[in-house]
Amino acid sequence: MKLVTVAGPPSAGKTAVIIKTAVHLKKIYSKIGVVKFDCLSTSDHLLYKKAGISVVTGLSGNLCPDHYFVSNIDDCLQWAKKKGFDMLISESAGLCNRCSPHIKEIPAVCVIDCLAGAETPKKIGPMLRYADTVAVTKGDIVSQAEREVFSFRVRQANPKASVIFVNGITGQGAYDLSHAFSKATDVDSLEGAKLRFSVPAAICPYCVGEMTIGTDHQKGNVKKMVFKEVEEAAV
Amino acid sequence: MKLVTVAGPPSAGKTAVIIKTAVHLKKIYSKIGVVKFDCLSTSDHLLYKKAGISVVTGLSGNLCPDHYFVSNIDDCLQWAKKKGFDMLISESAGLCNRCSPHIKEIPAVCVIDCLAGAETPKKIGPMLRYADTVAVTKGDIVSQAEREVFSFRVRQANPKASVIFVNGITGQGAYDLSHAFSKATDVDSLEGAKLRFSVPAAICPYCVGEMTIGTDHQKGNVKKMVFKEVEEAAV
Amino acid sequence: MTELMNTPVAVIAEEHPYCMDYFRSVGVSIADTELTPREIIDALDNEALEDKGFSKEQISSHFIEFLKQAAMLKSTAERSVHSVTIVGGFDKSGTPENFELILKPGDIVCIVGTTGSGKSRLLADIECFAQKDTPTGRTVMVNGKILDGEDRFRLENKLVAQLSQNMNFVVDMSVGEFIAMHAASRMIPDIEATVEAVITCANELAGETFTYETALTQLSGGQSRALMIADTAMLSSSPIVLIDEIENAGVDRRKALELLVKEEKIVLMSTHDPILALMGNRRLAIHNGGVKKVIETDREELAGLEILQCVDEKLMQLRTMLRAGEKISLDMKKFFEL
Amino acid sequence: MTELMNTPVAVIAEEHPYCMDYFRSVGVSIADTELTPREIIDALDNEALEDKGFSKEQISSHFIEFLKQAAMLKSTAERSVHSVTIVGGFDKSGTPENFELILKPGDIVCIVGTTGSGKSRLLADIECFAQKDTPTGRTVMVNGKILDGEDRFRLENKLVAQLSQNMNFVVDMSVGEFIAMHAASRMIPDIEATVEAVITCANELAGETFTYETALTQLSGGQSRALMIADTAMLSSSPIVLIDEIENAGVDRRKALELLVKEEKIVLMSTHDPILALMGNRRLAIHNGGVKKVIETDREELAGLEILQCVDEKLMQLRTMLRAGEKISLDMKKFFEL
Repeated sequence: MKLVTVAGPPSAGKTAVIIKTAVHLKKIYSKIGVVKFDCLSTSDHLLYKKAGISVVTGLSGNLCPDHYFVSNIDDCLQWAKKKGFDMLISESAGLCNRCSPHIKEIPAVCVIDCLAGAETPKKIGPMLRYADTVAVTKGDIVSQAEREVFSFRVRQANPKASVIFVNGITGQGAYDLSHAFSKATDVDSLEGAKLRFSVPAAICPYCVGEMTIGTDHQKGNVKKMVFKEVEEAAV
Repeated sequence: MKLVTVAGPPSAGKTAVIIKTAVHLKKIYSKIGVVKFDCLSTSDHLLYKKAGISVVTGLSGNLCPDHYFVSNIDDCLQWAKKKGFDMLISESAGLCNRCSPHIKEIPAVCVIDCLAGAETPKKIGPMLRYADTVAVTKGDIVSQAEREVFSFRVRQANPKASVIFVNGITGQGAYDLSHAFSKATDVDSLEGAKLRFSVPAAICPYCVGEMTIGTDHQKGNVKKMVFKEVEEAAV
Repeated sequence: MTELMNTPVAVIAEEHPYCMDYFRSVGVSIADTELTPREIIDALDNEALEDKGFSKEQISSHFIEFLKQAAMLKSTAERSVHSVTIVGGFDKSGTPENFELILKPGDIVCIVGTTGSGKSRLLADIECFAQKDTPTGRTVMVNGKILDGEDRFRLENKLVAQLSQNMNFVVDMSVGEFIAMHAASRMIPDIEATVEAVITCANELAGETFTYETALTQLSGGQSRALMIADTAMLSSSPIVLIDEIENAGVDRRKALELLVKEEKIVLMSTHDPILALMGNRRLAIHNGGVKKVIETDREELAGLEILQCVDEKLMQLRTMLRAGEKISLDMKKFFEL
Repeated sequence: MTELMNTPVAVIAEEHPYCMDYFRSVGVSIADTELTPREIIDALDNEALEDKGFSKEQISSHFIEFLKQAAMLKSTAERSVHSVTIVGGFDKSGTPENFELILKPGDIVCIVGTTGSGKSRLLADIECFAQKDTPTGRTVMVNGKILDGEDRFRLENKLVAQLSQNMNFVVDMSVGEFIAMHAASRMIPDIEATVEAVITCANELAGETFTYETALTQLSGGQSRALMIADTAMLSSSPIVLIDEIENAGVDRRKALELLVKEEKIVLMSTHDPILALMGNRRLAIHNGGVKKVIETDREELAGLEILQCVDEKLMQLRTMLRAGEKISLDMKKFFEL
C-alpha cells in the first residue's frame, strides 16, 4: 500500500489535480483509492466516482479539521488495505494556513493556485513548506510573468520541493506530477508515524462550544493580542 | 463605536473590498480602524496603511484561529474606543468552512469570490449562512452566466442576505456595500455578546501539540470516520 | 407563511418546483413528499445539524425566505424597462457635460475614447444608477424615474449584464449542463428547449460548432464569446447589456448585435472596431472623463460600413482557407478590389 | 555548505544579493549584517517560530537550498537552446504523421487548424518534451538530444513560456512594481534599467502609452497584451514561446514578432489571422489530431502579406479616428483602394 497526502487551500483545484494525475497513475497501480477530508459537506466524491476512482469522505463537522485528519488517517489506510488498493491518496481541504497533514516518509503534495496572489506562498505555512512537491494550478489564466514570479515565491517558501504547473481542466502537467506520486514506498500502518509539523493547538472554553464573548468565559489556552500599531505589526 | 465583522475564505479579496468600501465610509465616519486576524503572517496591514487606514494585526499562530478571534474581539473594540474611532472593521481570514466570526446584533459581511466554483456557496457554512451581506468578488473575469448562477447559489445558501458584486480593484460596487456597513449601531462592549454560531470544537491530544499518529495517542473528543462507500457518502 | 410549513412538499412543489432543490442544497434528502417541511425539519438530528453548521430554526426561516425570493425572481423576469436616461455631469476638470440621453430597448450605443478617458467610469455610473453621488455627478434614471434608496440596492446588479474580453468560463462543466444550471436558476420552465436554443444560436454566431457535451473550458476564444453573447441575450434577466472591447474575430459581430436587439436589450458597447462602432445608432465620444460629443451614425457612415463589411468578409475568407490548411495562393491585390 | 552558515550575511550578500530577501520572506529582520546565518537563526525564539509554523532546522536547510537554487537559476539564464526537434507520431486514427521539424532561435512557426483539430495537443507535447509517451506518440528533443528522466522533470516548464488570449494580469500592483518583482525573481542585476526597457518596448507595441505607475489591472486589452509580449521577450528565461490565438488588434503584431525574433526566441503560434500566419517561416496544418502538412511561406504568399498589411494599416487609421471621437466621413471605397 502506498500513501500520498495532498493538501491545499479551498478551491485550489485539488480534486481536479488528483483526478488528472490518477489517469497516469492507473498505468502503474491498478487500484487507486481516495479519501476526501472536508468540513461540512462535499460533492467531490461524485467527481471521483465519475472518474472511476473509489472514494470515502470524512467530514470533520464541528471538530477541528486537522485533528480529525490525524485521528483518522491510519483507519483510512487500513480500509484501503482491506479493499486491496495499490495506492491511497488523501485529499484534505487544508483550511487553516497553520495546519499541515503531511507525514514523515509519506510523499506530500501541496496544491495552490496562482490566482491567490504573489504573497500567498509566504502565508500558507507548513502545508506548503513541508511538502515534497508543489502543484500550481490556474496558470492558464494569468500572465507568464505572474507564473514566473509565483513559482519563484513558492521556491522561496520551500526551496526543497519541486514545483509543477498543472492544469486541472486539460490535465497538462499531470503526467509530470504523477512521477512525484510514484515515489511513494509501501507502508503498512501509520501507528507511531510522525506528522512533519504539529497541528494548531487549542484548549479553551470555545473548544467545547461556548458561544459567549468576554473574559469571564475565557479559560485555558487563551492568547491575547498585543495592540501594536501598524509600524511594528507582525509580518 | 460601530463594529462590522468581515470574513471570507483566504484570497477572496477581503482586504481590497474593505479598503474600497472605506473610501465611501470615510464620508460618514471620520475615523475608521481595522483589525486584521490571520494565522502565521500577513502583509495586508501595509495595504491598509497605504490607504490611510489605522490597523492592528492579530496572528493566532499555533492556536485555533476562530478561538483566538473570540478571545480577542472585545479587546479590539476597547482599543478602538480608546483610539477614538467611529467604526471598527474586523477582517478575519475565515479559514475553516465550519467557522464564523459573526456576532449577534453586529453587521456581518461575508466576502467570497466567484472563481471558487458553483458548489462553494453550499460548502462555506455558517460564515456565509449567518451573514447579513455577501460581497461577491472577481466577477469581472468570469462570464455573466457564471455570475448569475453564483449569485443564485449564494441566495440559496443564505436567502436572507443581500448579495452585492464588488470589484476589489476598481471599487465598482463598493458604494453599495458601504450602505450595509453603515447600518451598524453603537456598541460599547462585547462582554456577554453571543456568537451567531458556535466555533469548531476540539479537545484531543493533538490540541496540545501531539505529533504522533495512532490510537494510543488519541484521547478525548475524537471522532472516527465511518467508511461508507461513495454511493452513500455524505453530501 | 406558517401554512407553507404545514403543506406537504409535493403540493408546494407544484407551484415551487425548486423547493426540492432547496432541501438538497442543505443536504436533506426527502424520502416521502407527502411530509410537510415542518415534519421534515423536525425529524432532523440536532447533532448532525450542528456538525454541518445548521440549526432547525435557520433551515425553516431560510426555506420560507428562499421560496419568497424565487417567486420574486420569477416576477422580475417580466419587469419591463422602457427606457434608461443618462443625464450628464462633469468631466475631470469640472466642465459640465451638457447632455441627456434616452436609451430604449433595441438601441445600440457605442462608447469611444482613448484608454483612461473615462469609459469604464460611464459604465460604472450606469451600473450603480448614479444619482449625482459618483465622481462624475451624473444621474441615471430607469423609465424616467430616479430609483429610491431601497430599490437601488435591492436590484443588486440585475438590470445590467456585462460582457468583456477579460471574461472566461471557469466552471468545469459541459456547455449543456451549465446552460441548464443557468436556466434553472432563472426558474425557466422548459429547460431542455432553452438550452438547445442557446446552443444553436451560439453556433450561428461562432464560426465553428460545438455541442451540448463540449466542456466549457475547451471552447475556443470565438466559441466562448459566442456562447456568452447567446446566453446573455436569451437567458440573462438584465435588460441592459454592457459590452467592453469585444472584438474577437471568431464571432459574427453583426449577427450578435442583431440577436441582442431582437431580444430587446439596451446595448452599450465600448469599442474601437470600426464595424462595431458604425453598427451602433449613436456613439458617445469620451475625453478627460466627460462625454464630449454624441454622434448619430448617419447615411454617409452607413455607406462606409457596407464597404468595411466587404473587406471584413474577404479577411474571413482568408481565415477559412488558413484553417483548412490551404496555401494562400491568390492575387491579393485583385482579391481586395471592391 | 557549513561554511556558508558561518559567513557573515554581508559577505554572502555580495555574491547572493537575494539572501536578505530570503530572511525577509520568513519574517526575520536582520539588524546586524556582520552576523552569520547560524547566529541569526540561533537567536530566534523557538516559541515564536512554532507559532509561525517554522523550525530552526528548516530555516537553515531551506536557506542553503534557496541559495543553491538561485545560483542555478542564474546559470540557466545562460543555458542555450540551439534547436528543438519535433518528430511526428500518429493522428487520432493511428495514421503516421511522417514529419521531422527542427526549430532554431528566431524561427516562427504557425499552427493552423479547426478547433479541436489537435493544436493544443501539439503545444502540450512540446511543453512536456514528449518521448513517445503522450497520446500522439511524438518525440521532442532539445539540441538534438532526448532529455533524460531527471532533466525532463527538473526543468519545470522553464523552457516554455506561454501567451494566450485567456491570460490576464491579476495582481494588484503597478506595472513598474510588478516588472521589478519579475526582474528580481530572475536575479537580474540592473533592475531599474530592465524595467524601463520593458515598459518602453511595450509602449512601442501598444497603440496607447502607459507608465511605470499605471495599475496592471487598469491596462486596456491591447496594452496588457503588449506588456505580456515585451516581458516574455525580455525577462522570461524560456527560450521557447507558445502563443495561442493572440490576435488582439491593439498590438502591433509585426513589431511584436520582430521583438521575439530579435530576442532569439523560438516562436510557435496558433493563429487564424492571415497577417500573423504569413509572418511565420512555416506553418503546420493540423487535422484529426495530426500534422497533415508543413507549409513553407513562399514568395507568392509574402507578396500577399504586403497587401494585407496595407489593408490592416487602413483599418488602424479608422480606429485612430474613432478613438479621437471623429466622424468617419470619408469615401470608404476610395480609402480602401490599393
